[in-house]
Amino acid sequence: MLRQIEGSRAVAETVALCRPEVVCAYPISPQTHIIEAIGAMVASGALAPCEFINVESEFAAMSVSIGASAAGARAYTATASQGLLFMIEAVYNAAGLGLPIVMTLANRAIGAPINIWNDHSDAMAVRDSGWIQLFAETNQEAADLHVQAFRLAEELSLPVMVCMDGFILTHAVERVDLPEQPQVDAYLPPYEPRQVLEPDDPVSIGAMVGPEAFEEVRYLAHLRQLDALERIPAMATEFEEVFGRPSGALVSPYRTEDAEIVVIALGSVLGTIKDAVDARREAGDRVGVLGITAFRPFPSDAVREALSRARSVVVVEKAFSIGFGGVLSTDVAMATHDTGCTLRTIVCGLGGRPITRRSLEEAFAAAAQDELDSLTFLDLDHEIVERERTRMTTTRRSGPSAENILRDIGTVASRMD
Amino acid sequence: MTTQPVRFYQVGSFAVGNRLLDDDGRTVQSDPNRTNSLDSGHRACQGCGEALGARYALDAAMRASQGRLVAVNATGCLEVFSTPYPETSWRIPWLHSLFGNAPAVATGVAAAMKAKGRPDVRVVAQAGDGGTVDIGFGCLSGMFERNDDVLFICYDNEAYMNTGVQRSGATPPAARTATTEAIGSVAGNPFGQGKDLPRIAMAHDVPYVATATVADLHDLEEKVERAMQVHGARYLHILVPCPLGWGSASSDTIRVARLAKETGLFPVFEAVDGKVTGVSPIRHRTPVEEYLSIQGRYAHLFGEHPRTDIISRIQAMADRNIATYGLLAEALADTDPKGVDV
Amino acid sequence: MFQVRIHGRGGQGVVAAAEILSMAAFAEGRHAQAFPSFGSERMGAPVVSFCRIDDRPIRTHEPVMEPDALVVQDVTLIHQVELFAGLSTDAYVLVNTSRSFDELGLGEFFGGFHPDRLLTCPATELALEYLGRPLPNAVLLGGFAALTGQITLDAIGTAVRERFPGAVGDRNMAAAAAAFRFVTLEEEEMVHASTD
Amino acid sequence: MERPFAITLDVGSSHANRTGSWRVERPIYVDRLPPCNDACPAGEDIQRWLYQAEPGDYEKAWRQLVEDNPFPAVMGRICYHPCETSCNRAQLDEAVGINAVERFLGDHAIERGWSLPAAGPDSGKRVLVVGAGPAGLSATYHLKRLGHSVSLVDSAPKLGGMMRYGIPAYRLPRAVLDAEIARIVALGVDVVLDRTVEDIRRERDEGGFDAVFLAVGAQLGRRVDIPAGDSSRILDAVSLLHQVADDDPPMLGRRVVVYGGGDTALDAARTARRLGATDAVIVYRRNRERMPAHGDELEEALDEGITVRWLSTVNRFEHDRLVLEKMRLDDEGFPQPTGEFEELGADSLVLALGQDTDLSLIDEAPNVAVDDGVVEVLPTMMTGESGVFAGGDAVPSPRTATVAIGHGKRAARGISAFLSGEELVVPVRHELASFDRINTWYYSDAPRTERPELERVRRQSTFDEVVEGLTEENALFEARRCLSCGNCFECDNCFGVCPDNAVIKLGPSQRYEFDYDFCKGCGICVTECPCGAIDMIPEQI
Repeated sequence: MLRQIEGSRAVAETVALCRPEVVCAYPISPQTHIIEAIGAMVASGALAPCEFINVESEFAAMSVSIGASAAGARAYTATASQGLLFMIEAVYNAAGLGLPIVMTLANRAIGAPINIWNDHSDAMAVRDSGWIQLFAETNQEAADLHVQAFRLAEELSLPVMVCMDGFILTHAVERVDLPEQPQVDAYLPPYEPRQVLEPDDPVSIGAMVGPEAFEEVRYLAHLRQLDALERIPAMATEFEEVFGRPSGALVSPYRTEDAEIVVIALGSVLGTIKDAVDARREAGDRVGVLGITAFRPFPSDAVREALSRARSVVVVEKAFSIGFGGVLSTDVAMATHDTGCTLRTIVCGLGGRPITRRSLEEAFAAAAQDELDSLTFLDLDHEIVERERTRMTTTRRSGPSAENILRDIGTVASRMD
Repeated sequence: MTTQPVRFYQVGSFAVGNRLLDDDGRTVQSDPNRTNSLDSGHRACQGCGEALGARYALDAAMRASQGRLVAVNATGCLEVFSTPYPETSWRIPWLHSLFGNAPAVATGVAAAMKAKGRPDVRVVAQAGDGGTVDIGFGCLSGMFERNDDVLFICYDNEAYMNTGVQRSGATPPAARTATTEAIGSVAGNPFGQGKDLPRIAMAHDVPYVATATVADLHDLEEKVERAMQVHGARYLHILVPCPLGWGSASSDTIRVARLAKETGLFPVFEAVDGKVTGVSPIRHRTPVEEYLSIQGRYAHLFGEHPRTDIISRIQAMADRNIATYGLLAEALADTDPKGVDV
Repeated sequence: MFQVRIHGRGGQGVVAAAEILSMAAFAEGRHAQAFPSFGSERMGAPVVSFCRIDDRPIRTHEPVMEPDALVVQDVTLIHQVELFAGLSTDAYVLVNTSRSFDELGLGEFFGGFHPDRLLTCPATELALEYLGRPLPNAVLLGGFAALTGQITLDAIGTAVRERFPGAVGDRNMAAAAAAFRFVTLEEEEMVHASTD
Repeated sequence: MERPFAITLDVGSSHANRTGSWRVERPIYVDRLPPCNDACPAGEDIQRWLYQAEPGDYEKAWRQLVEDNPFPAVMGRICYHPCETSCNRAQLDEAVGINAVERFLGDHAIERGWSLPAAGPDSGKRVLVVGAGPAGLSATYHLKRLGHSVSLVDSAPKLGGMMRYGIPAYRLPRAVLDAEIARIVALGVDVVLDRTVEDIRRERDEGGFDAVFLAVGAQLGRRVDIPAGDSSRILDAVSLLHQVADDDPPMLGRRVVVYGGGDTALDAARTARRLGATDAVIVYRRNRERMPAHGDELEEALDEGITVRWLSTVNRFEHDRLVLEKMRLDDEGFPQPTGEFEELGADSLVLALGQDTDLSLIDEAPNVAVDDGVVEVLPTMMTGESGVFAGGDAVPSPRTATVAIGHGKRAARGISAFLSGEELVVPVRHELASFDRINTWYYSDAPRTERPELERVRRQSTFDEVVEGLTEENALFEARRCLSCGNCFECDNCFGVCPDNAVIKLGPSQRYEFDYDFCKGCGICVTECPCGAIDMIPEQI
């Protein structure tokens, strides 16, 4: 059913259609609206049977989900940023135990300096945890990916994280075609656990595994993620059959057929990039876009395939590995190391910095002229950076950089001294 | 024929079994068909109090739940020695997740059972003192506050034994651990305010809180039984001596626990809805020296120059417990025996 | 694509205004996208929200840099924030005040703008009159509809009633209608003035 | 569905890990000799019959008891119970009232009319038992059970020997004695009374007996020469008690003095009180500490108003008064005259200075060695004369009925072995179960149930029984105070306290066994065994 609806609300209602049995809530912006909405549905009885648990921390949220999933319940929770880092030990544990928990990650920057706005640092921080990570470009996709996430997770006994940009998607009111209950029921079978805590058939789950078997356990998890590379496209196809619209994939190409330059990115920025790319096309540049929907497992073959005719690739990232450069870029480089196309990284949108079409167009134009640096920080205010650098070289106790910069740009009153 | 209750002398009120009692009057442990929830072949040290406490508690819980039990375990000795791949010693459904999250994981299991309409399945969470009073404290407090339907059992051996006997928030004053060595002016663990988990649990007003030791099986089993009769968050704190960490003889595990109670250093009591409703009184009041002197972790208090000052401070702690809980009341042990009628 | 930027303070329903506008557009079968300038929402803090309306799917997620219309819910903001950033002289401007642009000292600034696209409207007074509370957002949407013709009053009504079911919605709708009439009259006067 | 590799493990898999290999010491179950059994002159397995009494199975307990001693009701009254003196429980609170439980079982058996186990299959051998006291009757009983036919000869008109003629009725009611003797006779015994055997060899040969047991006791009261006036009344305690037993009590007068310090002296004095004496005074040449009489007998006597003149000897008896010489103890503790004298009014003087055995019947049997008036015997109780055995007061040993009963049993076994030409095999005794092996924690604190006593007044004037028995309840109570020293009583402690579930419970009265596949040798079971029935021994490595 078509609705003009807030992204968080759309996700909440879709998750509810997936009949989760245990949902944990711990508030952190910008995922809070999702959990609030589900809580209301449980309270009203619209979602039943379901245990909605207000926990005391994100660590507990994931831990409760672990217990619920191991006991055979369909478990869901949501978090962001610091919350994800606070639960990170349990995040790894859920994957290690092979528990099909589904979690929404409302992507948000990580402090310090504390910042509630969107970027992808949080998702990147758990990229190696063993979770499947899917990125939504739109709220429509965000909603649809959750339905696929539960099925994927339960088929493979792996947890799935659906990443959607905080505020940009979670708080955006847009047109979404919400799934219908019969459709979801037809698409998503009841949870049949591979291992479960059952008095009639007792087992021990979570044994201590030494060097003699640990590597095998990890390798098996890797193979299951590789299986996902097969299952994700298949599930997307089935999804379209049931729901009548395409949604979900490993990658989503746009105007790449003849593209010399392919821009690669994750999440909502793809929309803005497509506008920019259309503009560059009109200007004569043969630019295309490749959205990565499945970041883990990483679809190396699909990426290589999409870049087969490109001479250059520009990776637009909302996160980066300090002291090195792009994170997604590294994966792309690995996937394309033998294609001979040049790779450039644009880091942008950190901590919610707006990513404007204009800036992107300029960058793409430069790329077309091979004038784009291999690592570019979009709209970076070099003047401010230089001022702080100078301050640091001249005075030992130069004070906290963040506050210095805010003072420079006049956002806070200058110190009385 | 007139019958008068004859207290059971030869077998004693405190022995595990009692041939003159009918089966349902006997302890779970005296039953040849007990579950042995923690089975033979585990890798606990010789004389491990925790292995003993775990079997005592879970077998009793199994009887109370007619075998419909799920256990969640925090990281620690109990987890490591019971489930080294490829062997597990557990005969019941068992889950280990992390060091600090056992209460939350148990909450999840309980929630799942509720959502699935399985009220028959009961949930137990277990952890050592580290997993309870330190790293798991936040989750435990949350579990208490929400009154989740979980029985949380702390096997308190008063230090981080799994990692090599380091100090925990439950380590008693003056005790030597690997991180509170018996050197310097304040030898061993410094005197602090202590972290009285049972009292903290009571402050949450959870329906049932109790302490017990492996030295009094009847008391322990009755408490598990009572705990299982209620729903909501319940807390059972069991003192389980660790021969390795305490430097006591492996054969003395139960004796040491008995002395902890008889000296008053470990008050054994029961609290319902936040109020103390019963204590198990001291039977033969014993000076703390008798308890301390048989443990290597207190060796520095004795020897050539005994630290009588520290010993008397410890005695004062015992005396305070005795006063606080009224541990010298008319011995229930003999008024509440495993008696038989004739 | 028609882009709107709404300025106000936390607690004045700035975000709701953009949301209702987008719902109204949706009700008319158009594509719309509403989103706030994301900050930690506190009463009194300056808040900006955005709304895009188009006949085809909206892909971009950048903030509205060059609005086609500007709605100012709180006139006290005009000297604080860069209120008019990216504003072209073709833009519509609707300010919640009983005073005129000249009285606000903005006459000179708006010199090059289309006079018929500039309007002040006493939305808070109307809100107090119809709702008994100083909530100008729905009221201003009525004015916006009249000023820009981008959306019908009916659509606003549908959206307002969906957002505020029951009596609250009705009263908001009545206030919006009043604002719509007020703006229409002002416009007509302006037309007469220009034709005289 | 296939479970996740390594992460999920199946129940029971830990049995593959045989932790028994860690062990350097292994626990083993042992049986130790309880001090009560060790101390019982009659060789009773006291701990076992207490154990059987605990569940209330009195017949089983009684049958266990009479395996060794056919006189539970008698013993329960007159035994000086060394078992209780040695009882480990005495070090915890008070000794178990074994004697009281024994008496309860004995009386219970008489009430129920339980009979002794039947005589064994006829061996064709005939044994002559001379003397129907405790030794003779005990021997008779055991010989019958061994299948031999017995002729029991006694010079008295009734069976029982000193049990009848030496012990006053207020300590041993005759009905009880008769009942327990009758049970033995009922086994088929050829009883000859009022007949004194003069020559044991002739008796044996003419009677064609295969063996003889001499249990003639010590019937002759010792006399000492005391200067006395003609009118002075002097008699000996043995005769006094004998005449009372025959319901033909002598005239003693109002003031009776008993001379001596043994139990017989006390019996005589207490009997005198019951015969009407207002003053019953015991004159003894040493002090209380050195008095051979048993403590509680003296207590009861003093309770009854008997007085004692310590450190005194009787110098002479002048018709209505005694002249006593005061004594003092020398460094060796022997009484020495002081030359100080005092007088004591007396109507009669009863001499209780010990008894001698009449051994005239062995004058013609020179092989039977005699020393200090008693017969020398081997451990089998056989005298120097082949086939002639002896026991009771006639052989060197403490002169108590319990000892005599023990002699009877041992002699019977000796005789039986002799008759079958076999070596008598004496079973090896286990190590003693000492108190330090007991874990007293597991035993509830419980005082001993005292046997109620008759009011002193009634007791003084009548021969009614002084000490009443236990009710069933407190008999059980008492039995259950037994610590079961050194022998498993299936308390399940070892089964319960093993951290490795390495103790297997074999079921009721089957006890337990260790599962050495998993026992790590921690030793908790040893520490926590209440009765010390588990030892730790080094592993052979």
